Amino acid sequence: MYSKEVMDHFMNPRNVGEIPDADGVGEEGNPTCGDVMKISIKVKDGKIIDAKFKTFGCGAAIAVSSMVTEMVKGKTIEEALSISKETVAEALGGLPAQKMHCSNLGADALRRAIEDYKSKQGIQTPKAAKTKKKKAKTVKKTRKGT
Amino acid sequence: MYSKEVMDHFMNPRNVGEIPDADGVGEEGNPTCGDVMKISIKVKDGKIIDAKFKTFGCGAAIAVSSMVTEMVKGKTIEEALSISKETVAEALGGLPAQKMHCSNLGADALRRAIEDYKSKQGIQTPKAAKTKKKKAKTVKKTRKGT
Amino acid sequence: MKIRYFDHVATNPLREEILEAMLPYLKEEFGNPLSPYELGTRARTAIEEAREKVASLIGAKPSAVIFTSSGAEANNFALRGIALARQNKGKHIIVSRVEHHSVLNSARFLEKSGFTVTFLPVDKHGMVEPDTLKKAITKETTLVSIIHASPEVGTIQPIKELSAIAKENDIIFHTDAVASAGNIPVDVNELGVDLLSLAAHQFYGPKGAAALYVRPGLRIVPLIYGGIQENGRRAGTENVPAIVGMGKAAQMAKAELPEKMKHVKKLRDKLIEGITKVENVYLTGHPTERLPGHASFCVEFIEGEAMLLMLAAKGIYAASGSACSSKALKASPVLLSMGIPASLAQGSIVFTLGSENSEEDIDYLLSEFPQIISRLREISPYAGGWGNTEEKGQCIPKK
Amino acid sequence: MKIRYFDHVATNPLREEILEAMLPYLKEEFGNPLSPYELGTRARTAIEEAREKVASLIGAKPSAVIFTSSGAEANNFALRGIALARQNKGKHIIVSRVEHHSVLNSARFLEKSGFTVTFLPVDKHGMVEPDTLKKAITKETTLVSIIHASPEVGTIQPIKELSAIAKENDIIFHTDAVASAGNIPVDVNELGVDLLSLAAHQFYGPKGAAALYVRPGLRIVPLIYGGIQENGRRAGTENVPAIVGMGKAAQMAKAELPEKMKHVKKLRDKLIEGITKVENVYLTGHPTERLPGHASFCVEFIEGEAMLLMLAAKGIYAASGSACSSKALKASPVLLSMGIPASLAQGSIVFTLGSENSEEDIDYLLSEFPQIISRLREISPYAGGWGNTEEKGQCIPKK
Ligand SMILES: Cc1ncc(COP(=O)(O)O)c(C=O)c1O
Ligand SMILES: Cc1ncc(COP(=O)(O)O)c(C=O)c1O
Repeated sequence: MYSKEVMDHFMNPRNVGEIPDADGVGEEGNPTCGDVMKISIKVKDGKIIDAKFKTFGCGAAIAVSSMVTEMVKGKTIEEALSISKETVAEALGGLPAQKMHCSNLGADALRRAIEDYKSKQGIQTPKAAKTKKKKAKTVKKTRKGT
Repeated sequence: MYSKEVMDHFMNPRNVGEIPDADGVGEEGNPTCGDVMKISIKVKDGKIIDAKFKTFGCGAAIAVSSMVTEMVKGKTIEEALSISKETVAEALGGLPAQKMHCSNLGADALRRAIEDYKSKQGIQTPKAAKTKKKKAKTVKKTRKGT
Repeated sequence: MKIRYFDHVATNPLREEILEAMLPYLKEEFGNPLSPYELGTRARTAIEEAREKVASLIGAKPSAVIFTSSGAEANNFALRGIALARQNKGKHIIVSRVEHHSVLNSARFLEKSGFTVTFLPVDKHGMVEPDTLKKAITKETTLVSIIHASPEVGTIQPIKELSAIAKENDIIFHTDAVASAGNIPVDVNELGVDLLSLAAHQFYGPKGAAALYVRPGLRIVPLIYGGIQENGRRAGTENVPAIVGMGKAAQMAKAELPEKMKHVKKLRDKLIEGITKVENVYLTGHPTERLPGHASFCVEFIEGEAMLLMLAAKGIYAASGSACSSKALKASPVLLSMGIPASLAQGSIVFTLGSENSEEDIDYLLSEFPQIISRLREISPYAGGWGNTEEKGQCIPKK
Repeated sequence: MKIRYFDHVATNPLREEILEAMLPYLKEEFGNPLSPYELGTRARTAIEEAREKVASLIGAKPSAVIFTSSGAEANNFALRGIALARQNKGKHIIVSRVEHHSVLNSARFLEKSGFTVTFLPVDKHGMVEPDTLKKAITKETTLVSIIHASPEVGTIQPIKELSAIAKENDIIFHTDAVASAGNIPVDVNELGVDLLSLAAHQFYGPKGAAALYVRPGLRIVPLIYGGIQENGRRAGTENVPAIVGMGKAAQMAKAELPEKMKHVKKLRDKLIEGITKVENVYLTGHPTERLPGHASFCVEFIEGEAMLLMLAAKGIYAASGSACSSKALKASPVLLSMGIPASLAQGSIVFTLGSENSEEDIDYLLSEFPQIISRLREISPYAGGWGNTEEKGQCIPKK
């Protein structure tokens, strides 16, 4: 069902935890629906130098969180904002179609963390205050026949 | 599906044919429904001394005809009239339930032959003019589960 | 005694290679395809692979194939599922008089549920004339279902023409291809159909696996509700081994089709030629537009079940549409609807050939069958003719 | 890696002896049971023998058993077949909220077709209280369907009491015994039911064979129309091998039931005791009135599918009612209807045991599972509790 990369990030998740003196914290999801992701970031000179996550959710949700925190490290804030559901899924070698939207909240949680960081810094981001909700255009690996 | 006796009487039917100078001839059934039996009898001193049949129909119909002509030989007219669907079926080791009524016309054809004989003899049988239609009470061997 | 099986339209033996393909799923690969662990996902993969193979046999997309448990279920699903899904557009459906019971009786059920059904007549070959269909269409018509090939008389319907008429009128078209799929080329796009039923046991696959093709995008109401198997369109734990077997059977049938058709057609032609030499034996169905392995006759003055029994005693297995040979005790409505008199219909006998039949089988049949006919005619009161009251012309089914 | 299969409620492996019994019907005994020659009559006999065995498992007359292709089909058949057959008497039916999807969705289909449906609530153990049923009955009620045992929480319903209430009110009673038949004693007369569904793959039989018991004399409208198979009540060429397998499975299940129950109950008790030692792990379903091999829990602060994956990585196969583990992406309605908060329901995990499980399997599970819980809780943001906004009391399913 899951790709090798998903299973690897699920079984050996990277960056589990919380950054005690985080510069930004973001949460997305609701436990009554199944998945919640909490991401904390550390920013230095406009670059994300550390990211950690805590996730309540299925294998895909945990793998997505792990992958997002890996992808984001070393990126500038602007670069980090370009991370989307699709790029995360792609980096994971694809996600089952049904998991694409419900468990793939990493990019959203990250965006919230960045917003949090910006607002703490007093940076104005009128648009970013609302999490962009784009419809996915491509789902790379879907289960056949469904 | 069929008992050994049915198969024997079907594969090796007794008394096939027509008695050229028959004393009575009876026919029952309709080819559009599947089964027709024609029985001719030769009577001497109130006893049926010969019986022959011709049948259009299924295995059960042919076996029934064969059995009826066998059963009737040597019987008096009165004895012959006591032959019923049930006694024929019994003598054949049972008939499948579904064949019990549609293909078991031997006794009826025989009765018609006897009526024919009687009317030729000028014997009055006010009741017998109408073939008795009794509902079968017992069907010895039926297919299980149906 | 050697058995000569000439009843491939009743069912087929399961080919050894197909059983081999099924066996793992009857043993260690027993997982439920919905289970998330590997035992389950392997079962799911096996089903999806089978779906591709079945789809490929009929030129369809895999996602358009819904597995069912039998051809009858596929037909019920098609008729009721489409009639219900489209009942707001109209409540009239059209089927032919030569459909399988599963179509006829589904149509009758719909009739009881408030739908109007037209039962289309056929010509003496059992063929639906396109004009007849055209005339039957009303503004209310939502569905037409015409059998592809008749299991009883082998006639192949002009589905392409018929489906085109439906399409022109924006009507959904279903064909019951249970007797044809795997036996002649069946391509949903060639035929222009929206739905098509097929069953594995008709092409050397297992019993318990069949399928309904539903054109992508077409909404259909489920027949069996429940979980999300078959994309929510047909619930129930999947019969994985049987589905895998159907996949393998479809793959083999596709690969071997031209050869099989050639083989059975040759045998069939010999069989027809040999048997029709006997007096008062008539071929039923279309003389040319028929299944290549299908030879069906009416033998006058004798009855089908008696023929079957005598044939069986010689190791020859065949079928009949006579009243006595049907468990429902009714002569085949297909034969009657073709105008064959009821008395003649009693003499129905059907031989359907398969890959494993040989020329020697046919020789044997041709050497035995004429004797059987003679013997039964000796017993028959009609050997000299139906007589005054039973002339052929008058034996039209009463009712 | 050694696999420990704890998902017997999903499906069971096919026992070797059962496959052996089926094999002739997958090979030389391929006849269609309707065919009049011996190949056909042997198939028919095999089906009727299987029918006797299945009937014997549930204390029924053979003629009351109708074979279907799945438990889901049996449930659809029961609900729709009875609702339609009795629609002149009334158009109200009653089912519980803890039914299988095949019952729930059949009921919803009937709702769309003009019937009224009452979905009975259950208590915290998933049990229907007889009083609740009594109150739901109206003059219009024709059918009550209550599951015998829940595949999700193992709870066994007081069917005897519930069916008695139906009987008093002249209402037909159906029970879905798919998860119980073959696993605990199931006797149609003991239970007092008019209809009962069971499926072979739940007691080591094959997929593709299931049955509906219909009390003799009770009229039911077919779900699958067509020929005269199953006495005209369920059309389609019979899946002979699967039916034979179901017969054998029923026979074996009956013979081995006491021993099996004892065996799995012992393992289950050990499993429950071991797992509930972990903090914030709750048994779901009834503590005593439950299937002997059924152990189901909610593990707080973590999610079921993640548990399943980690268990599977250790060779342990189990099930979950969490939203993410269901292909429909909804948390089990059964858990929610028992009042379990939606967030807690995400932590659902279900172990169902079978004859082939050993004590060593349980030891292994108990040694591995607590670590898996810890690991996932380490990753979970809720390890310390649901927090203010997510207090258990507030996580009642919105909707
Ligand atoms: C209680 C219950 N009813 C019905 C079903 C459906 O049976 P099947 O999977 O054979 O369609 C199941 C499936 O496990 C079940 O547990
Ligand atoms: C044309 C046709 N339709 C439907 C069916 C029913 O298929 P099944 O026997 O798989 O239910 C048959 C059976 O042979 C058939 O020949």
